[in-house]
Amino acid sequence: MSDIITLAHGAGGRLTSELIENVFSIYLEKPLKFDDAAVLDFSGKENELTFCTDVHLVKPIFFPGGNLSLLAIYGTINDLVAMGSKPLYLTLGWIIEEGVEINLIKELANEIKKASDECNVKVVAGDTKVVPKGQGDGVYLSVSGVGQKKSSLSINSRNIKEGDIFIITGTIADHGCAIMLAREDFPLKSNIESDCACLDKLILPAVERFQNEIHAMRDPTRGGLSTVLNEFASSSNICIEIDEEKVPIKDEIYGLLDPLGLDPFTITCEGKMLIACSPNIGEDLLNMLRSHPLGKDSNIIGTATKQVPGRVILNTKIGGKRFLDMPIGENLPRIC
Amino acid sequence: MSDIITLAHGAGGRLTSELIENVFSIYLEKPLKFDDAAVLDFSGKENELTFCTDVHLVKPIFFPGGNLSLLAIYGTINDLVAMGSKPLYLTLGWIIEEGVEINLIKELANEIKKASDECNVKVVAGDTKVVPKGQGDGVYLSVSGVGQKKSSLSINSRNIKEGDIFIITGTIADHGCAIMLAREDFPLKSNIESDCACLDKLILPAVERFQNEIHAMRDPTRGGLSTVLNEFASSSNICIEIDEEKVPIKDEIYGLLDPLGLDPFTITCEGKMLIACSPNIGEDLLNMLRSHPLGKDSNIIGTATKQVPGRVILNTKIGGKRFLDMPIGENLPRIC
Amino acid sequence: MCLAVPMKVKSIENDMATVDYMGTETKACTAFLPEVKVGDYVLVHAGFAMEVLDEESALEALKLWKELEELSFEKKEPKLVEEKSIELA
Amino acid sequence: MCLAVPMKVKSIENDMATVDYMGTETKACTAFLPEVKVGDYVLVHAGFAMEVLDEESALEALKLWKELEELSFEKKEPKLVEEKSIELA
Amino acid sequence: MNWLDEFKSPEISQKILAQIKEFDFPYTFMEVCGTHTVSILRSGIRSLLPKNIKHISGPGCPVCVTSQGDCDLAILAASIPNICITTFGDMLKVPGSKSNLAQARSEGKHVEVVYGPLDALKYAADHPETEVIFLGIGFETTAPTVAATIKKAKEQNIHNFSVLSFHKIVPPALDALLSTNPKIDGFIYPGHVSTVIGTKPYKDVLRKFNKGGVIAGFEPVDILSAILELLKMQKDNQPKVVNNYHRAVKDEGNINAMNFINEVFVTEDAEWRGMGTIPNSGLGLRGEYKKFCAKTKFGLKSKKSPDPPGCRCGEVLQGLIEPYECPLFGKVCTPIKPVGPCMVSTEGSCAAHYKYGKL
Amino acid sequence: MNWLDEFKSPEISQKILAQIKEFDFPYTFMEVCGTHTVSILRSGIRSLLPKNIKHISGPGCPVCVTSQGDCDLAILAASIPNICITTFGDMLKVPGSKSNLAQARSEGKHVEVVYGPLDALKYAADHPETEVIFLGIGFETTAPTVAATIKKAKEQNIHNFSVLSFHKIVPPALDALLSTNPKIDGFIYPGHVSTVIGTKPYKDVLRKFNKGGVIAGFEPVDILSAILELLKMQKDNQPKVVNNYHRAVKDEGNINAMNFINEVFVTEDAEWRGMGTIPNSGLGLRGEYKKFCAKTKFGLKSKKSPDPPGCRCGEVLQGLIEPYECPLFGKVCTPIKPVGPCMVSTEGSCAAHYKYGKL
Ligand code: SF4
Ligand code: SF4
Ligand SMILES: [Mg+2]
Ligand SMILES: [Mg+2]
Ligand SMILES: [Mg+2]
Ligand SMILES: [Mg+2]
Ligand SMILES: [Mg+2]
Ligand SMILES: [Mg+2]
Ligand SMILES: [Mg+2]
Ligand SMILES: [Mg+2]
Ligand SMILES: [Mg+2]
Ligand SMILES: [Mg+2]
Repeated sequence: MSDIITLAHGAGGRLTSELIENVFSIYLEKPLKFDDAAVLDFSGKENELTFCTDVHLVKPIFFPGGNLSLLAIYGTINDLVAMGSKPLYLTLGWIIEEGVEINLIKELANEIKKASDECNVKVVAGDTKVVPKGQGDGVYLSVSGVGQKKSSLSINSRNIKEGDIFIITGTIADHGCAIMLAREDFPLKSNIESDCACLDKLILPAVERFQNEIHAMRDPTRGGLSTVLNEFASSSNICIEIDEEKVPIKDEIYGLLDPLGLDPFTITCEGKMLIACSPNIGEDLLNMLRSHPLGKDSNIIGTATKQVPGRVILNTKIGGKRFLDMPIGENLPRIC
Repeated sequence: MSDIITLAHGAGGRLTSELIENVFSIYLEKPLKFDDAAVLDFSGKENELTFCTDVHLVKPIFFPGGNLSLLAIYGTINDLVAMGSKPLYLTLGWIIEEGVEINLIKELANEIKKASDECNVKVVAGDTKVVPKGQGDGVYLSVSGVGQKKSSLSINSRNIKEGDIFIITGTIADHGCAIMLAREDFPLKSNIESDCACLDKLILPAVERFQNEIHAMRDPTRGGLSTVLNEFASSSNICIEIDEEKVPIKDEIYGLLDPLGLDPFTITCEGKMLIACSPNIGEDLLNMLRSHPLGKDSNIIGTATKQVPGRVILNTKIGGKRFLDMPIGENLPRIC
Repeated sequence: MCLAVPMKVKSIENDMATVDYMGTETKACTAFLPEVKVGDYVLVHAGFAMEVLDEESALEALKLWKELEELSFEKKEPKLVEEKSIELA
Repeated sequence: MCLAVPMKVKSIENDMATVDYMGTETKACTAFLPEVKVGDYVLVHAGFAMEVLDEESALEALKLWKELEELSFEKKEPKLVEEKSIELA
Repeated sequence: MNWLDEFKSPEISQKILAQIKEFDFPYTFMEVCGTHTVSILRSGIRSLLPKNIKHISGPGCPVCVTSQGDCDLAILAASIPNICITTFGDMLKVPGSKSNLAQARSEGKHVEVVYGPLDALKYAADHPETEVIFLGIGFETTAPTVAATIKKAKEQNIHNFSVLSFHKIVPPALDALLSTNPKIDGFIYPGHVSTVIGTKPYKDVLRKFNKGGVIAGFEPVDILSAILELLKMQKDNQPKVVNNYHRAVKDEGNINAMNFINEVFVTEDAEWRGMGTIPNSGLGLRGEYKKFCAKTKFGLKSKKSPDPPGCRCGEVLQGLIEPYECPLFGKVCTPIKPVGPCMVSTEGSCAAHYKYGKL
Repeated sequence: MNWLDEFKSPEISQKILAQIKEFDFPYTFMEVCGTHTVSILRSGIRSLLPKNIKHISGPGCPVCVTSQGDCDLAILAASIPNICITTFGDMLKVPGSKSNLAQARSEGKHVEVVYGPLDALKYAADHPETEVIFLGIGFETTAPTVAATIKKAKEQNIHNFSVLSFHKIVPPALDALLSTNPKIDGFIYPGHVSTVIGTKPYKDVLRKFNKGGVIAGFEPVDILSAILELLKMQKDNQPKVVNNYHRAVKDEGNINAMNFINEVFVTEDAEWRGMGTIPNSGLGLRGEYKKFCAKTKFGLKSKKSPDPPGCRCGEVLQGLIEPYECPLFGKVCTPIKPVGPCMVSTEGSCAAHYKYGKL
């Protein structure tokens, strides 16, 4: 098989990681691949900057629970928030396929306005490119963000310690399921909506209160919760043990994924944060998160141990154990 | 004609401006559209940050004088430099079409490494998306950059004063011509190479030396020199008078453009800076620029006057005058 | 070998049934089950209803297992076996 | 009405000439100019050579204009006419 | 709790497991069915079994045993102008000798993922200008759905639809597997195949090879109780065929579904990845349905394409070696570039060892 | 300096201009040719002329006078399945009644920009499975190139190539223009059309309307000297036809090129944007070449589609009104959404007034 890019390289799992490691690492400053935003060194200051970028594509562009603009803005906000930083400024890069209706662009611009107001960020620059018909797919949106964090905070994926507990701020797999369902030719129906949300108001007060007791954060997106857990385990070289029954998953999610043979741990979320923190703040943090509407389903789902460093172990509902691995490529429905 | 996006909306001229004004302005913080990077307010500091983004597409991906990676990195560097800021950090967003050879991505990554080393910037974060075959065109690259500038500097497009002179740092229209020639089915042949270059080493020492005597800078890219001149005239509400015979244009450029009926003022450059500065530093700045290989063809090409505020007037070679306008859309070869 | 889930029949029109599984609704062809009726649970595979599930025999089986000698049951903590994940090239 | 540039004939093969204009090379069909030869300047339009340019008559014309009465010539600075760019809706 | 959910019950599972642990003799079982494999691994059953019980994942799923040659044929079909290949999603990654369908799609071939054969037929009806080929993958559970679809195509006069039939049937494969005298004490039989074929084929196996097995469902309680049944029959030294999935499997199977198979298909020899040619283990189109056969319609011929040298899937499947004893394991053969069916299946023995180690 | 470059000389231009300024009577001239218009505006000649000399841009280029109906027809042709429209780039933006070719392309129609008709023919030869239509736009300069291409298509048996001929010829348009008694004192005649047709048609105009003109090249020296010639003949009250582009235009034109036109085309009535139908001013395909006629081949018929109400192009072209006197100017009619040919042409009278004001 010759080495070409396939959709699997963009699915956020194993092949995406390999692409970063084998190809992009040549120009990447540090092994930053497992963090959502870079922390920029502006020496001698009380505050540091964070800086991140994401490219967003979603089909359909409007879907139950959200749209491309919200996804793009919230996604970047969440990446900055995951570093414990306050999002401040955004830039946008539009890639529009020739033939798109300007009204669609207007609607998307309105949604950007709404989202950036909601998150109190300023969109300060942008760029627009139009690609010929058949060389795009409606609209792609690239969003970069700059945030500010206290220099004293050190929240990152290499910072997880044995004994740390893991909190997920709500149900997983909602977004990926909503998108599948929204596809025109999809033969299953369900009422699942995307969980697409910005997490600044949920997370930043907790960071303010618990400071360095929070060790790492990441919003699971492409590749699902299992990808983020594996990245954490690998970056901090710890074992993560997760209790399957504690992970909040809606019945409807099983209702959709079981017939397709898909695993909810590998499906995209868009408004959840995975938090690794000291066990001693666990309950307080949990209560704080649960008191916010976006965090009402928060749960402690696991612990950092020494069992098999670098790997994630799932304690299954019937009391078994298995490794929870990253997905290898696209999530394809199975017959078997 | 219904309102849909056409290639003309992405060509950098009049329709691009209209899209920004009529659609994107709703979420843009200030009328930033005429600056290459945003200046970020981190109050109480001696230094300010600059922040910008650009999406890059070019076909073919490797062309005489450059490639997509150089174009993307240099382009962002130049946008930061145009604000008088020192480029520091970059993020990359890849949009790769399914089926692209990984070797191509490796080559591009190598070129990114080369370019970022050359410019002393760090690539600190990134994102990769793969789009299905037929929904992209090889590789699109979105690059965002953060730079640092002295708060005391105020270089921007609203800052041009009557009497200011305009310097272009070299020949125009080279890149656009090189790209046309590199297209597979193009029936004309010429040896024109792209001028694709990063301008930090040419420009930043001049900023350091002349400080606020430099009033505005912009690297003319899509839409050519005429677009930047018009943006300057409009932002500063001055008239710009340009002497056609002083604008450096290679004979080969006329050789290519005359048969196509195209105007070099509307054709893309990729390694040139247009500088507006006080007349009193004109000669010194010119000499400084000419002493650098990238600025050897620098020339003073015009002056800011009161004639027709907001417009650009070209003094033609035979001594006539005409308005120099922005191109309206794509540059299409003419039969007439 | 063949992924199939038990779905509840909501309605039937000709040889197509509307079926539901935990909030997910889809269509299943009933060509193999002429006797199927609304309210039945059917095993759905590749868009076809393969068999009607027999509640009675299920309950019977469950009863058997539930009554398994409690005495011999002692919840043992599952342990990781010693071997680490094997080394990969 | 019809964009055409004078290009120099570098070579001819059958009815296709290779022509050059300030470093730009292209092909032009010579179907209308059976007498054309290498070294000629031809007017090229839409990929065809339309006519051979006559240097002699060009030089003659130029000579005439260059000899125009010097006395009546006084370089006047071109001036902008008063009207501003008209108001647009 | 719905009665169906009780089969997922941790409490009942633990009760059965406690019983399983009462048995201390060494025992090796194989589940024939890939869906069982997935279930055993995902639910963590494998980690719960005492060490004296050894588990071998069987030939996996119909997708994974599709031979390199057949995959090559599907890719070749995809390159016929104006063709759309419709397929179940899990076929996309199954490797041919040089490529797979995902890569073919990357290269611009038209490949659509469908959720069942009727969706493929609908696609053909909606795109009359395109020739739609459905990849007929599957055992006796899937074959009747494809047969029914072909009958509908005939009734509805949809001429731009055809099937590239790689269907396989289970009993000849069991026969082939057992003929090599594998180190397997008993089988967990495929619940959904059995829904169609009933219990008779396993009774034939019992008679011929004196090996027993349990037909099982796919929930933890189903699988654990099946293992318990296997242990009991071993202890009694009394191999049997037990239908532990009574709620879904009748002794006679689903006669209607079998009739669909028999009307549309006829058995033929078939090539299994890692197991070679097994006589009469495949299904080709019969008589009047041949016009829906993509091979006939487009003059396609399967080329034999042997598994790469070194692949020891046959031995892995027979319980003779562990995956890591294969020289290709983890080097030439990984889940990203799988070779044999044990790695092709995301939950096959080799893939499971690669991903999950021996947890 | 090459002798060709001397025609760009600022010094010679200034000398001629000084002579022009010696004439103080009011004079209105029109250049017939759009390429002259571009040259006059780009070089700044317009701003250099004394106020007593008024300049009117003529009907412009063949692209801009293509009627709405013909543009609609091209767009209609683009929507035939499996069609590729090949065209000169400047046709893309010319508006039909609802759309233009650029928009059609945006909507997924196959439109390729070519640099000449031979490129279109090559495209057809390279894509035998696609029907390639070339948009035959152009006056007597371009028509022979298309004629020669059609002859090649015939010789080479390229059957998937055809031409949608919107070609027009100049003399009937001059006749139509002069018949309305425009406020024009003399013409600058199109240099490259004249290369083909020679000087005779202008002598006919002189005889019939007693209007003179100068055939001119396209460099500043060419144009300024032509204006000087016009002024001289006005002063002498002696209208003439002057060939000021002797280096490229022979009295008899290019007989070979004319023969190509006459072999392949036949005149027919044609619709001009802003000017209405002009008898015998268009070129259709003749006899044995009809099989290369896209209208015949695909059963396409031009529908008359009148210019939008309010367009006063006709009067602008006749020098009767200034562009800004048109009620549509700058409101309904802008360079981004042009209505009449004077705005369609990027350098037409209306577009020039919009973009450059009266500089
Ligand atoms: S490692 Fe690969 S080649 Fe070896 S037995 Fe397993 S599947 Fe076959
Ligand atoms: S403004 Fe437009 S409509 Fe009016 S005369 Fe000019 S081109 Fe015609
Ligand atoms: Mg990111
Ligand atoms: Mg993100
Ligand atoms: Mg830009
Ligand atoms: Mg598309
Ligand atoms: Mg993230
Ligand atoms: Mg930018
Ligand atoms: Mg830029
Ligand atoms: Mg990302
Ligand atoms: Mg493409
Ligand atoms: Mg710029």
